[in-house]
Amino acid sequence: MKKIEAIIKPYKLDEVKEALVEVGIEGMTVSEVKGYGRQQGHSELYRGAEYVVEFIPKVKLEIVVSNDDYLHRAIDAIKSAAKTGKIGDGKIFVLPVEHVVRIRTDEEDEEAL
Amino acid sequence: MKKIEAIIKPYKLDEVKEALVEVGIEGMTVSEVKGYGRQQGHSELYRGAEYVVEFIPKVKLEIVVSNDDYLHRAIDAIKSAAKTGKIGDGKIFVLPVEHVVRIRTDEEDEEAL
Amino acid sequence: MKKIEAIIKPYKLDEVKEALVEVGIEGMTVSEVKGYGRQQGHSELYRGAEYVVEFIPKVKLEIVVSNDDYLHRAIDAIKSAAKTGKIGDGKIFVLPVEHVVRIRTDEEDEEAL
Amino acid sequence: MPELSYALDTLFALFAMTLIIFMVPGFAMLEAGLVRSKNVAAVLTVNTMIYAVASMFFLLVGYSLAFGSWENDTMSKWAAFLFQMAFVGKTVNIMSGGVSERVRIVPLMLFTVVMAALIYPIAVNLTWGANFLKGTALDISAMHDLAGSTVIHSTGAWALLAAILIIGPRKGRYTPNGTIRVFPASNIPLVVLGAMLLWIGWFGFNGGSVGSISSKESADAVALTIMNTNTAGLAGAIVVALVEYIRYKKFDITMILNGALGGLVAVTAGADIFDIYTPILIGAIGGLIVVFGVPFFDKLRIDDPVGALSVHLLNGVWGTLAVGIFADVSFFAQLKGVLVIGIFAFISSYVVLYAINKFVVFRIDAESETEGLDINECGLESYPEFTRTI
Amino acid sequence: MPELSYALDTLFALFAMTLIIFMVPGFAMLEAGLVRSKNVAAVLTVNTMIYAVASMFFLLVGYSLAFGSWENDTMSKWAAFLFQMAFVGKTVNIMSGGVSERVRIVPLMLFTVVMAALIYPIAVNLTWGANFLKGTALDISAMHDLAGSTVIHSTGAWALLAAILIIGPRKGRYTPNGTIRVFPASNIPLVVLGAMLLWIGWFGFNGGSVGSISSKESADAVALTIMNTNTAGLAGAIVVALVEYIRYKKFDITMILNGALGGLVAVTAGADIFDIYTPILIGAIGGLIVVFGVPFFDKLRIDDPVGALSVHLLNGVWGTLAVGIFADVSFFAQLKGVLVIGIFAFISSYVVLYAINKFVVFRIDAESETEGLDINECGLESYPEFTRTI
Amino acid sequence: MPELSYALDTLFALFAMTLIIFMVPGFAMLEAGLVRSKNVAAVLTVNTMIYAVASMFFLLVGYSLAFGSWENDTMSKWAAFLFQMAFVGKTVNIMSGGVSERVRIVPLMLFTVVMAALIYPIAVNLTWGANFLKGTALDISAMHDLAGSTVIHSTGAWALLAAILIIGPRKGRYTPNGTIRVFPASNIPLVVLGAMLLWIGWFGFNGGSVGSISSKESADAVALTIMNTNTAGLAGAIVVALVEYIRYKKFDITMILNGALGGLVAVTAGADIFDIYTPILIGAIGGLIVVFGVPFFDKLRIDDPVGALSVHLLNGVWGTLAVGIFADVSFFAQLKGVLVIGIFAFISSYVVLYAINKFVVFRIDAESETEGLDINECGLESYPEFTRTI
Ligand SMILES: Nc1ncnc2c1ncn2[C@@H]1O[C@H](COP(=O)(O)OP(=O)(O)O)[C@@H](O)[C@H]1O
Ligand SMILES: Nc1ncnc2c1ncn2[C@@H]1O[C@H](COP(=O)(O)OP(=O)(O)O)[C@@H](O)[C@H]1O
Ligand SMILES: Nc1ncnc2c1ncn2[C@@H]1O[C@H](COP(=O)(O)OP(=O)(O)O)[C@@H](O)[C@H]1O
Repeated sequence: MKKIEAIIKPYKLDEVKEALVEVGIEGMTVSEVKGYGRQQGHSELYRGAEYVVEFIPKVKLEIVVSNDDYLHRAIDAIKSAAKTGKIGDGKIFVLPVEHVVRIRTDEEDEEAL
Repeated sequence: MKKIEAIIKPYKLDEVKEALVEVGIEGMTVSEVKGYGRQQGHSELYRGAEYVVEFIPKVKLEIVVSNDDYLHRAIDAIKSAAKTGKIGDGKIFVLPVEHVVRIRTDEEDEEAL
Repeated sequence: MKKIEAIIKPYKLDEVKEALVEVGIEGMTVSEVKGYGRQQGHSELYRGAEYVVEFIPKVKLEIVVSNDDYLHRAIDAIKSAAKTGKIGDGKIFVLPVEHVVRIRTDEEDEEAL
Repeated sequence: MPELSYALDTLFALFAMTLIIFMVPGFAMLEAGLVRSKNVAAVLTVNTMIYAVASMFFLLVGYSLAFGSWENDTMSKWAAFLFQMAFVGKTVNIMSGGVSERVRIVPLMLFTVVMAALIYPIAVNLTWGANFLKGTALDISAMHDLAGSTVIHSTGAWALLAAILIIGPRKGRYTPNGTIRVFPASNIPLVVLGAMLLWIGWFGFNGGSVGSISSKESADAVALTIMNTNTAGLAGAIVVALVEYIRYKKFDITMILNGALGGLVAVTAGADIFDIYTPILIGAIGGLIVVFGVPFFDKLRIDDPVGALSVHLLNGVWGTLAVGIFADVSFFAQLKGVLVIGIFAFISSYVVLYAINKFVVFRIDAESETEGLDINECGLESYPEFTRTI
Repeated sequence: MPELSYALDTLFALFAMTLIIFMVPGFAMLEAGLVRSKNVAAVLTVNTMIYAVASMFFLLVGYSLAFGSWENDTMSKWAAFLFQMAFVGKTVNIMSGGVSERVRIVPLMLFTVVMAALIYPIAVNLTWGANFLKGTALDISAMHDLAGSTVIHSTGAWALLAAILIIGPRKGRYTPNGTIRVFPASNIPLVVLGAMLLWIGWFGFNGGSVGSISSKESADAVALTIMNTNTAGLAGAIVVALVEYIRYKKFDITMILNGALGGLVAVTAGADIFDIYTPILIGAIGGLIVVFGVPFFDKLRIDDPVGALSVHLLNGVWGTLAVGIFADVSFFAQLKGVLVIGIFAFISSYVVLYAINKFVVFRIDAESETEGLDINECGLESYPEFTRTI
Repeated sequence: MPELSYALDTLFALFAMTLIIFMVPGFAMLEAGLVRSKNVAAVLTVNTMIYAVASMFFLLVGYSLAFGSWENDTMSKWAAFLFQMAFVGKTVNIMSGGVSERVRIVPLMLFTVVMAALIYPIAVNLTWGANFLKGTALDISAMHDLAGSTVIHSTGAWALLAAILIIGPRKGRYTPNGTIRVFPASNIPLVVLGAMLLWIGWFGFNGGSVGSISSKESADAVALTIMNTNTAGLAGAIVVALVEYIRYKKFDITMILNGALGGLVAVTAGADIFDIYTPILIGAIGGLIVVFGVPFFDKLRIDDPVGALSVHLLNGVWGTLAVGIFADVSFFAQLKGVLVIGIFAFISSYVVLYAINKFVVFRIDAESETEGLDINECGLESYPEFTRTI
């Protein structure tokens, strides 16, 4: 089992979610994060002077998948839905998962997903 | 060393925390997330029409434990405290951890937990 | 490739970020979390009575690095910038990462970082 | 110049009425700030609907019941009505604030109808109005209650006490092992804004209750009333701040504001007849009453999220009795008024609440209470874009 | 006592004007609460600048155009000006609210100049002012429009309709597959606060429009006007609450408040001449109009984030016609007024908006709209320290 | 009809006073919006307690010191007192805003006592009051300062300057390498609400300072004063908006509002004697002063989180001098007034602040400043349920 962590642009969330649902991913967890990277933050005004905001709002998606098939489908779905081609589109990280439990049913591992 | 990531219902946090403390877990990190899954979101009103909110508030617990004994105790504690039997109770994921540092003391790995 | 997850005191974020940038880390993702550990929360007032807040605001940094050299540089940078010596300075966790994609360019693994 | 004096008193009544209407957002913001963010819209809806429903039923039924007639020689009868109408919602506001975070809107509205059409008008009838008990043993018209320490504040708060007894505390507030769980106020600026709007509204409430400004005496009485009202609020705030600082080396702003409100309630009965220093004492004691009243009710497991019992009930009683102590008014007449209105308000509210509760239960189901009233009663979230902390 | 009556009417006008100025924060808070948090500062800036720019150009140009002369015998001419000045920004507020979340500030300010210096003054000229069409076929001075159901509310809302037609809906609101995307209000307490400030401002708006309070008759008229104004607001709120509850078993507070505002708009034309029960009907229908108007415009893909077309346009028309139905006023005169002002306001606004749009496009670019107007138009975030939920 | 005129002037004073009291929530909301969310409750507590403490000590001590006697023939003496009492807290509000986010509450309250009981009353005594220096070389009663450009605004702001010199900037604001760190305002709607409440309060502040409305002349003077006051605010806002837009193509709403407030301060000295166009110029320059004043003080590392020095000090001086330029008043008298009050206010404040600071240090410890004043001074969080962003 693998865990996908994808950092994407916030306004892409809806499209990415739909792309994932389309390839059969039925569960995911989302959170609000701030990113630091090559993308330059926008400048803001403060009392008559401009300054640059360094941390940029991003959304982090966490999806645990049971096998490589789902893994690749999910990665492809995220890649195509989240891409704008402009700097700051984000990253996808894949981490190993050793064990999964569904709290409601006590189901484990592949069955819990 | 393992990392437990548990997605639970927000109002279960206090009970789960107490259950974890009882089995000897003394450190954890909590964050607010939104979940997408089988659980249907509630419907809300907007100017005279109903619509369904898809992402549901959840709490994510992160707990790094030093050995399998603690791992199982923690999983059991979470399972029993977070279960309501209704859809949306959430999931527990276990990931491998290779290294831990306690910033204050420079202690490492098991000692840092 | 490795992922560093560091839980630090919120007001240390700027210093830690600068320390990381200095050792060549150019990307990171930050989120707001609450921590439970040895550090006692502050006490607050509620209608003429004091009580203790158990969960303490912390910041979580996530940094994926391509090799052990960067890993150690990053850990050292975090350790020195985040340390105050007082309880609650936080922890650093290292997890394995199997795969990385840069969404914008489709670059993979080391090249995506 | 009767015509100009008529016009001036009409303008005065409209001015006073307008200030009182600022108490509608005042109560709304205060309570919206004090409750948890999942119950904010419900509290706001309740406050809005109380104004709408209570005023409407006072117009249709209550006003005639209270005063017998709409006629008025000294000012426009419409202005006189508006001024009185501005009061009626307050009694229910006091009550609704104290049962917030667990009560459904529909039964609350049913009670609002009864309060505005019957209970409150009868209380007014006995004191400021037609007085259908005139000459009987229960005649309490000798009580001096300028602007309703008893008629408004206690009446609303007795209804609240009845409601809390029937509805019970918020879920999870009193744990089985005896500890009290804390539900901190979600938005402090709203609390402060609300309290300050209430404070300003009080100038209209008490000042306007003098009833006329067009003679030298009445102008002096109005100005003195407003001055004394304000002074008691100042004293209430200062005393609570001192007590809190001595105890905890900290200034709990929600308690300070409750102290100010306590002082304002306490001075409401006699602001027109005190000298300018007495309100300092009355307000200071009003503040102390709040400081000790709030934990007292908590100890009794009477769960009152906004402190309304201490602010409005204890201080309503204190303020009414204070007139009998510090002014040239019979203490006995004051006490009798407090008792008659208290017994009437508590019993009639209890009966009505109990009856409503049989048909449309006040208490929301446990799951909805956990999830929050906003989603379940109003179908929306108050701050949907802000992440809630854990 | 002409001197005292002059003084009293001056004070009355200043009082009424002050209440109307509370509508500036009223509109600002209402709209700031209704839009998404990324557009809050933009909406607040627009509201602030409308007050500044519209008032300034009304002072420099518009007032003379509307009334011909500054002279006044019955009250201070400065007070008379201030009272009228307090109105002008409202027409633009109504318009700006309905195009928020997608419109740039500069072109909106250009339109504000034209509205305050020309369009609105001409509408006033024809109705309450110098009437340069007196005696012509287009003379509409027989229309009874006490405080502007047509002159203010419809005028602003016709401009809004023109603007929406030119500017289009917010990005992503109407999806290609026909569904309507929901953008929930970001801050409900602000919505409630704003609506209540508007409500209070309405007392000054309508009451002050009687023009004098210094005789017995005028004092009665003022008080009756304020009473009727309030009653229609109550009725609007209650009816919407009932409808919503019957439909969904829930109380949508934003619709309830819009219902109250709809009732207030509707009663604005004739609050001085109705008996005290008619406003209940007028306000109730006003509320219903909002309940059905809002989804109606949405179905037409006319995207109006705050419901201003239903509140101000439909109810402005309804309220003006209602005078012809329920009061002793020619229905035809009312209809004629509605049509003349409507056609004038819509066409002139359309032309002006269209022309401005050629030079300084109203619509913000798509990327900035996604990111939010606050960062791109105001250079700051409204709640920079709060995490936005997903 | 002396009786009616007495009544009317009393009502007028009460009306004006009420508007000024709206400045209490006005300052509170403005400052609560401008500071970081961890310091919001502290700022709110300070504002509340300033009102309580300053008003109380003005009642007990200050008023007699300022005016010598409470007697009043033209209106109720209580109304006259209330109107003056409404001013006193403002001087401390001005000062407290500029040292927020780093100052403890207790020493601030001690200073409030001295300001309300001594410093401010002496400034009033010299200008509007008993004038104990009458006939001496320091007699400044020839200065025309209608509502306190110098007496209120400069006095408060000189105290602020003294306080900043003693207390120093907020931690981390000026970095060793010379850059200035930005602490953005945490809640823009509150900033706007607060500024607008202040604006409305200003009508009472300046209008009420005319002192009477019951004759034709005084009614005209009051209305003109309010009109001119408003106009200067409009001009200040517009000029700042233009400058900001030219520089950055963006509208920084916090600066626009500060520009409006700057214009309002500037016109405060002479609003009653200018023609209706002069305030445009005075307000416009007032706005420019803010635009250039704010970065100027920052360059000097004088850390003033709300811009109070530019708004109240620079514009207080400018406004007072402007009377000597644009009205038929001796420029020298104005300058002398500015200097005498300035020197007196700065030195007396500095000495008092310095002395208090020896016993109860103003500055909070560094760790508590980092953690936020809310937790450490008030024992609560202002928005405990909202996640703070990074
Ligand atoms: N090494 C990294 N570790 C963790 N998160 C990263 C890393 N690099 C980038 N990110 C995240 O990805 C986001 C996008 O990265 P950025 O360098 O701005 O653009 P791009 O992905 O197009 O190269 C960042 O805002 C940050 O949240
Ligand atoms: N594959 C997944 N990856 C990550 N998070 C998931 C996944 N599936 C479910 N979740 C999280 O678990 C929560 C509960 O899942 P849900 O399917 O609604 O109910 P249940 O766990 O009872 O089957 C979701 O809201 C989501 O946050
Ligand atoms: N086992 C753990 N798993 C996850 N997070 C932890 C764990 N232990 C501590 N933390 C996080 O680290 C923070 C600091 O830990 P704490 O015990 O208070 O101090 P210290 O790190 O100085 O020993 C906690 O607030 C929590 O967020």
